[in-house]
Amino acid sequence: MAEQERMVEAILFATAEPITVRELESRMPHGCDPAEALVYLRKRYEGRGVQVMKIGDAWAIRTAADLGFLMQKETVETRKLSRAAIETLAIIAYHQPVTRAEIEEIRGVSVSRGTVDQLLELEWIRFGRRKMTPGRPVTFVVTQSFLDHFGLENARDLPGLKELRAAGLLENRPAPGLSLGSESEDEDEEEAEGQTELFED
Amino acid sequence: MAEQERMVEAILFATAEPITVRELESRMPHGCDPAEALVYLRKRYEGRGVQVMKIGDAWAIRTAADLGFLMQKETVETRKLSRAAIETLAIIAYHQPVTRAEIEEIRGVSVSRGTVDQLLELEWIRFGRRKMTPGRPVTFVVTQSFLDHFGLENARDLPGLKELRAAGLLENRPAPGLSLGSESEDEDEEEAEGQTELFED
Amino acid sequence: MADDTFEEDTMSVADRLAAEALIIDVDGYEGPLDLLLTLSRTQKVDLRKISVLQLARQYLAFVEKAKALRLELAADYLVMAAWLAFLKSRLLLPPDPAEDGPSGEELAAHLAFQLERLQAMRDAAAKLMARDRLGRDFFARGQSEMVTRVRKVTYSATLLDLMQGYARIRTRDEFRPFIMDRDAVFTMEQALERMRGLIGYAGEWTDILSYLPEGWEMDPGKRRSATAATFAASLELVKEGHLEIRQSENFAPIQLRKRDEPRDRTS
Repeated sequence: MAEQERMVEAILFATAEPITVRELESRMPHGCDPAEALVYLRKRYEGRGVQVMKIGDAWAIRTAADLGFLMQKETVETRKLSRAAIETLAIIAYHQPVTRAEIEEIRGVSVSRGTVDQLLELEWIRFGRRKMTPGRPVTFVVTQSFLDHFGLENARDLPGLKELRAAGLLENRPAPGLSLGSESEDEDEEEAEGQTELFED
Repeated sequence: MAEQERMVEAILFATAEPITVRELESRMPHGCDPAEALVYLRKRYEGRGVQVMKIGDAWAIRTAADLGFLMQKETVETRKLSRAAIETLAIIAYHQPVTRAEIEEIRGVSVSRGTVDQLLELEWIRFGRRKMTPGRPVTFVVTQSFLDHFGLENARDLPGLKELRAAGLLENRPAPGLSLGSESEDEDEEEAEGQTELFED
Repeated sequence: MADDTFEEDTMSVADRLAAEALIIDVDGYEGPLDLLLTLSRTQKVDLRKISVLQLARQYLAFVEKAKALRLELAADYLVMAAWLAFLKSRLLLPPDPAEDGPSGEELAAHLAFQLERLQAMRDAAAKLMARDRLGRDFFARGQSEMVTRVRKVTYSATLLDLMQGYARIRTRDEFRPFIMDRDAVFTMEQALERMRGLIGYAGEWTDILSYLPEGWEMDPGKRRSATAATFAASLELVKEGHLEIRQSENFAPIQLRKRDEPRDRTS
């Protein structure tokens, strides 16, 4: 196992991208158990300058967050996201899988194409399965890069998720009786579908 | 010092280039001693999957030399054996032990070195005894892995000409008057194969 | 209505200033819900305890002010104003038992829910963005090593390949020059030749299918080819005046008969 731990260590150190257990397995000699080796390795790096982090179903080594001040040189300037983009991202993360119409219902305004495109381009969101509702609208979900960027092990670790759920704020509660702007909804869904087609090619 | 070691570890991990002690010093808080921290850090990584290495007068973390093989990804591709190789193999199987000159006589074309090498590499043929004829030429025979691959108990299990004919693998066509040069043969048959494919659709 | 005016008059100077500041910022709002959320903050209570009636009044006052200042309000602000006016009336009037549909309370509760949810999402977004982030607070490996791809090729061949290969060599003496392997094609020339030999016996109307060559009836590919060739050959023979051909209706059997006297060219 010590040897397998060394191998996992070497592979994780060598790449910037998170690596899945399956990929580790395929690169290590036959019969290795990278999942177990990862448990040991993660423990070994506890409290050190770099950490073994789980990101979705993949693993990566990242510097400890408290040492960020040493890294001004490595800091990458990310494009500032608009408020609309940030809110849309949060809604997708907390409500996923979520349709464009649902995002619009929560924000109370239509979601511009540019906002979604920006998040797709950052690879923080991607298309999920279509909803089994009329029109079969496409949904959005967050990606592994999103988890990686925000240092989340999985989407269940989102801050305050439990409280929001307990407060019923993540429920999809339809408006009683008359629904506001139901005509525009259809249009939006069509637009969303148009986009998927673009992306599915 | 433990804290300084953490800092050096994080910086070495995150920088794109090997980094000098002077540079480390300039990035760490005032009064740190990166040279000493490096000594500890280097020791800590002794025998691990990655090593703290000195490159010129700079420092970097690198994969342990014995784990270099992990940095390769193997992809397996299956290809069909060339016609020349199949024919050569068939002749060896049916006529073993057989010399290169004999193979060439049967095939009517010279056998390229590459073809024989390929079959040797696949371990489907090996050298047999030398023939007791002038020049004592080397012979080829098929191997156990050949038998394993083709599901044969021994080479005598190969179907004979009669059986091939019965199986429709040999077609009896009246010999045409003119006999074409053996070099152009390959071309023609290949074309014929191409044509059949067109018509079988 | 009198109630409204009264309320507006009791607005403090600070509230009025705040309301005016809101109007000046109207472009800064992301739609009516965003504006409502901002207005609700002036109530200085927990969103769950918000007075939707009061909020509706605030919003309607806002729209009135915007009108007075001749500010162009987008259509959705006006739609919301109309809806809030309706909501207000539902909340104030005693419920009409004859009327169905959701009660004013239900509508108000849903609006409160929407506001609370939007606020919750904003808080969540802020928390998310405040997290330690890759490339800002923590970092990935700087010198990633290239993973080289090693391509391993395995060759495959089957016993059939082998036997066919051997068969190919052993039949080399019987080598034939290249001809197209069109086993399943019956040519019109072949059909013509066959028909010429047979039409002498066709005194009565006979189905064209009975002229198909032997051994070509079963395999669909062969049958198709033979049928087409036989039909083309028949037409040719009709043209030459040796045959008569008829078909009672679409897709009915096509029948042939020998033509004894030479055909009248003018017909």
